[in-house]
Amino acid sequence: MRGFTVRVQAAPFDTAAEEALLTDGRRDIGAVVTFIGLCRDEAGTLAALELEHYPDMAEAEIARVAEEALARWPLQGLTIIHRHGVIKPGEKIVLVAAAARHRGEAFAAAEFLMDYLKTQAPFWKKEHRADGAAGGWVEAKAKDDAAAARWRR
Amino acid sequence: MRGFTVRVQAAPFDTAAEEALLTDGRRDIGAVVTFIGLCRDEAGTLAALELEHYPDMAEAEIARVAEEALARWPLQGLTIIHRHGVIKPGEKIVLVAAAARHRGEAFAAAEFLMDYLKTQAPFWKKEHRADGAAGGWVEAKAKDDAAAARWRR
Amino acid sequence: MRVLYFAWVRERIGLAEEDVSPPREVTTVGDLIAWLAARGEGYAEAFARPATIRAALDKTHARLESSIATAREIAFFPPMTGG
Amino acid sequence: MRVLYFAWVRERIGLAEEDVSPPREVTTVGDLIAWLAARGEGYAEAFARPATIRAALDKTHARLESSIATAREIAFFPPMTGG
Repeated sequence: MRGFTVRVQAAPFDTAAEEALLTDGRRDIGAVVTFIGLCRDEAGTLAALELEHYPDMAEAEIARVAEEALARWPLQGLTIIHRHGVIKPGEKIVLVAAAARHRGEAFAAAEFLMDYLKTQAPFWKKEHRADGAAGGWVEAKAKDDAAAARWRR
Repeated sequence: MRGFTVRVQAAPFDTAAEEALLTDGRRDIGAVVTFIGLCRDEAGTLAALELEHYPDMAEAEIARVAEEALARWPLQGLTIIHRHGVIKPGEKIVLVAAAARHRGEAFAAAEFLMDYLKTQAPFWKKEHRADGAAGGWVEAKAKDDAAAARWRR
Repeated sequence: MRVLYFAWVRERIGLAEEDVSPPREVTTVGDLIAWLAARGEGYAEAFARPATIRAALDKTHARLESSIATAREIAFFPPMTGG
Repeated sequence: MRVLYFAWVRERIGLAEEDVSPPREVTTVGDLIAWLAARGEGYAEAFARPATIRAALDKTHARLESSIATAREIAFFPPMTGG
């Protein structure tokens, strides 16, 4: 393993470029699992999501979760990017890309990371409604807590 | 759901282009999980993999497995590409990209599809060794059978 | 001691951050929440249901019973909804 | 009846495909394997361990006990190793 990449940014990201950074020139990687989370328009009712975050803690917390993934699975590369600010429907919010020799490890690490990011990374989503009415803060889901809990040992 | 894409081809594929075909213009997709399987050089001992396949049955069997994934999970898009012919270390062999509203469905479908492709799609890998010695056919792994078995209901 | 607020905690209090000087008997995150909640209407509203409040001490997740003795920066926020 | 061979089944038999006309008592995939195995050394080697042989009838996975009565194309191959 050669470390990992964590970026918290307002700008969009390029999935293909991130995948290339993980795999170009490598001949020892057998599997890459890439997760992309996108903003949905909720059947036309959502104009945008505004993602507030806690600068520095966001990077630190994602790095902590990344270290935990690396301790659990023999990964050969790992990139995590999380955007903040105003994000429109159809735009990408988050990317997790895990490279490993075998697919099971790459799948498990990517799913673990997403479950932990959802519940542990200091980001909060506020909805901007398409009809101009005041949007609310997205509520944390019990389902996400349950998803994170299944990884606890 | 708007159907799915299955391609069996000798030519390389472009992950970014496939992802764009799945998501461009869509505002209802929340999660895309992309799996890429690559040829490993096995610590320098492997010169290439040669993938033999059963034409027509390969497409039909992958389509059958895709239909099964669509029956199990509410996917919003699905692309499966499997290459045949001579593939060098570092090159991509297979792509599975599953789009859904929520991440759990996209992760489960992509992993299910890979487990089934490994054991049900008519492809056979032969190793070409770097030292020029005769390479053998890759043996099916009990681990892959076990991975596929866990999806049986 | 620097205190930061995020999301609806920030909106209810009407501040993103402030310096506070709680009395010596305020030793834990939970104590600080109770002390802050008494500072005014917005604070009371923000901290009305402590179970929905998460806290971080110097950018690390903390619990209600965590000691704030050595913390320079304390943040309060709702359950996270990133990803 | 068209028979196709893949991977090491093909290599051992030395043919990728051929037309065969088994006698009427050959009614299942398993029967056909036994009948083919008696055709020569390469066949015997290819079919020496039936547990390692997979079959498809008209491009659909089949079992040893599947009837070949209506099949136009039968394929034999080792366990698959794609993906």
